[in-house]
Amino acid sequence: MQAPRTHHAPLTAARSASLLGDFMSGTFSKSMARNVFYGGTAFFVLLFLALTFDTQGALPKRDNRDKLTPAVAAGKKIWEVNNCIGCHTLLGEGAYFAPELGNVYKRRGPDFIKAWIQNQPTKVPGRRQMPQFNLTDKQLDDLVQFLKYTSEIDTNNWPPNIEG
Amino acid sequence: MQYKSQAVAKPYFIAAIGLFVGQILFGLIMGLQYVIGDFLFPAIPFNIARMVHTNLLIVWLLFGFMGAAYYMIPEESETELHSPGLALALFWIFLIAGALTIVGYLLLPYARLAELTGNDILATMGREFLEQPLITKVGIVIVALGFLYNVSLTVLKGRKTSISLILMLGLWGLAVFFLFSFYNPENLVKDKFYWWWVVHLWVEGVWELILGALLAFVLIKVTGVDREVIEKWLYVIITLTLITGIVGTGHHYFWIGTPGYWQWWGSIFSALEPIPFFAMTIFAFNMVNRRRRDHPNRAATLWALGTGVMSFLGAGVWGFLHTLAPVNYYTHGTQITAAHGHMAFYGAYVMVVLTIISYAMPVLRGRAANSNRAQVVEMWSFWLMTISMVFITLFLTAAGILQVWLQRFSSTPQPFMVVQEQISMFYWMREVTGVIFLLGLAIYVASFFMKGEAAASVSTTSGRGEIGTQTA
Amino acid sequence: MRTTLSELAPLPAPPASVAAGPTHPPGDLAVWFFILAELLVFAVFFAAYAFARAHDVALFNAMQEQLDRPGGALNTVLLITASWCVARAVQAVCEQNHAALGARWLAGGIACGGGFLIVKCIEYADKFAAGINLSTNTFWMFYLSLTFFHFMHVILGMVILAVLWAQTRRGIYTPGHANGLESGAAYWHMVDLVWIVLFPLVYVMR
Amino acid sequence: MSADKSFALLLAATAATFLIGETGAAGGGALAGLLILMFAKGRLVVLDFMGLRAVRGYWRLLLPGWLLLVALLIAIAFRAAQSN
Repeated sequence: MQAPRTHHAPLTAARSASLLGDFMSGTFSKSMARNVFYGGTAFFVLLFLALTFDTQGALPKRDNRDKLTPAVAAGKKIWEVNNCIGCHTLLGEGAYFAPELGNVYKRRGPDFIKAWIQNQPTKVPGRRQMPQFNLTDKQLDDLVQFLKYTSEIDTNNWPPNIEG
Repeated sequence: MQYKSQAVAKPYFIAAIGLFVGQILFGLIMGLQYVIGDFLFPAIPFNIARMVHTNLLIVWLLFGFMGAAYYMIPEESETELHSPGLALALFWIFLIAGALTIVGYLLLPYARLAELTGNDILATMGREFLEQPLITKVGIVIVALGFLYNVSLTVLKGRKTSISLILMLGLWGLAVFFLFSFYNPENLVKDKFYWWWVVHLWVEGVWELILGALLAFVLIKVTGVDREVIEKWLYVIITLTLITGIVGTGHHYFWIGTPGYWQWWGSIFSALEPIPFFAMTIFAFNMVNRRRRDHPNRAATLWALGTGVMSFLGAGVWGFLHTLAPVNYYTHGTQITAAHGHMAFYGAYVMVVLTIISYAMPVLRGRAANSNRAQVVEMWSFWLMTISMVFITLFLTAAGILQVWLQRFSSTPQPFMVVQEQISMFYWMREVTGVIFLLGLAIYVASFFMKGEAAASVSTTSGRGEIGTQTA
Repeated sequence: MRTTLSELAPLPAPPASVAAGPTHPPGDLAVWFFILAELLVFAVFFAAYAFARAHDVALFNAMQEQLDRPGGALNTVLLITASWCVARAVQAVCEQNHAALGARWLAGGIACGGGFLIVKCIEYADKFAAGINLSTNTFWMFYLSLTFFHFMHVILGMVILAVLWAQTRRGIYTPGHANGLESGAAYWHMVDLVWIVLFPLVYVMR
Repeated sequence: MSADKSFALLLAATAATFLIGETGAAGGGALAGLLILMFAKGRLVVLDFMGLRAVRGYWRLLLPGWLLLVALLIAIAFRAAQSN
């Protein structure tokens, strides 16, 4: 169906409505909309997979996997089972209640990190509190190794400064 | 209610609302901990409260989606649900498993919970939003499979509409992408890369198919506009969603160790993500303006329109604000992210579930719509919750801007905790607004207990068939 | 099921036209929305290239020297020819009611599209052999991203043309009933249109 | 204009674009020439291949408008590059 357009019509609501009608006239079928949906979706899924494939190939130069020792893996697990992400961010992801820890190794160094964890909670009234996780020395060392490894990942220079 | 098996949706909706209340209570606890750091410490440390807050959100939305599917699929397929018994059994399994998980979070140290639930067999815990113990994750998969089996068979034996196909695609996608939560490599970059396949491809991918299907279903019902028209536009909108959203995943790959080209790909595609949300808003208003009847359930119409507007604002506008890589360099992982997250989740997913509940619950309780009084109360709750959420978002945005300025952008950047103290006023304002949100939620719950005569149906056009049974 | 529409217009169509001719493009609006969305993505991508170049003109000019300009020009010719073939195919079906002829023109279009892919693959092989990839530098990131994104469009377009070819041969399209053919053709022309911008922008302008 | 005539013009314009590239010309004049050629070519594809020549209203303007927008953005960016 064609909605013919009148000329010389004053620019009223009716006219603008008819212009919209012009824009929307013509065939518009659900079956074609469906085909476009399936085709378009498949297309962009494939594109995303292609980029993922390239990323997988590019990661070895960036993700610091050479330094991924058993200690780092153990440290990652300690990070996880104590739900550190529930307060902190790591490379900017997590909760926003406590400082970024992706670069904490560079900001504070290993000894400070260990001492800090051991001395929690501070029990300063009104101040945000970090629980005492009762980690062993070995666990603390593993966690520090994990944070060191994380701080050496190529993050395109994020965060903007040492404060994270 | 056209099919008696639709009744299984009711417990799902009730559970969803109950868990929603729990989510908000924990949100308020966290909000207070932002300004009174030792509040409830060590009984409920922040990380536990946050885990409860976000996990309850996910679980109650899943309850809402499943309830919606159990309600919609029989009506769309024009047949009874394959197995109402299975649906009810899965409801109790999911509810009890969910409740036990939350109790586990609250009563046990998280590391102990991990130890007891087989995290040493396959480590999947301790990642944002995917904190559930392994057995809970397996349970979710089993419940999802049972649910999908149930509704898929129903669709297969009955009428296949575009809405039910899109809903099924969304639900299957939800289940499939959840499987990536079991992949947790030691390599942190790969861990994060595929973590987003759950999180982003859920909320900016397959969940939007579910959202579109729910919204389209309710719009057909309350406006009486031809199914053909609504389904056609639904296809166009979800096409735009996936065109932009799938590669838009790249906006999470700027700073986590992934290659630099994602800054371009992610920025370009995610910059266009507001378009489908905008289209959805236009779509919702257009359909309501062109309605062929005035459905007596005005509250449901309000929720449907609200979903369009708020998802555009929260997901579209607030997402765009910080999606471009040069901006995100400074805002990544700040209160800006929190602001966006709050309004996007509320505007898109909370509101669409409340839309379908608002439409379906009266029907499940044997009436086309609630009494005028109950609807007025419900609409009050709509405005209270929605406006509070807008202000929560604005206060968090203000906090975020200040945080970025002091901690990231400044030539003399200040430490995180120093900055947090300087922006605490905004956290207080957020907390007060949060209390108003809770008030709105209380009024919402109260609206279900309002008595009064059911609102009369006013039809603007005569001669149309029963709304919802017509096909173009 | 297909419906015609001016259904988003809240008011009925205005009376009597003055000028003749349709107000809508040939093909289905669903495809045209898709075309507009794709063109928007490409426009943003082109602008990103141009502005990224402004930040590092020397790099872009130096790297551009390494591009296979004759290959790019040949590919332009191939795509233009393919587009012309498809336009003739639509003419054959819609104006001459000659489906067999239309199918032959479509086959010509597919052949030219295939030629484009071959030339492009030779170019890619050359670049990959030189160790160039998406992470080499900003210029190569854009070159590979833009051309590969387009490359995938050519493949999708050829899949569509193949379907159209099969349908046309079976005589499914007739004058006035060629919505699918016109829609697919419009999509193919869009692929051509994008290359018409891409070739001078990436291969020639400096 | 027929599709055949447009096709011939498109081939000629492509040759012109290629030849400008071969001379290695840079700067405002070359850029303007290339952009004009690009717009002319794109317009022919839109009007005669896509079949929008006979169409009235928005749709006929939309795609040439897209070409114009892209050309404009390129021109601005390349000018900015020159002044750097």
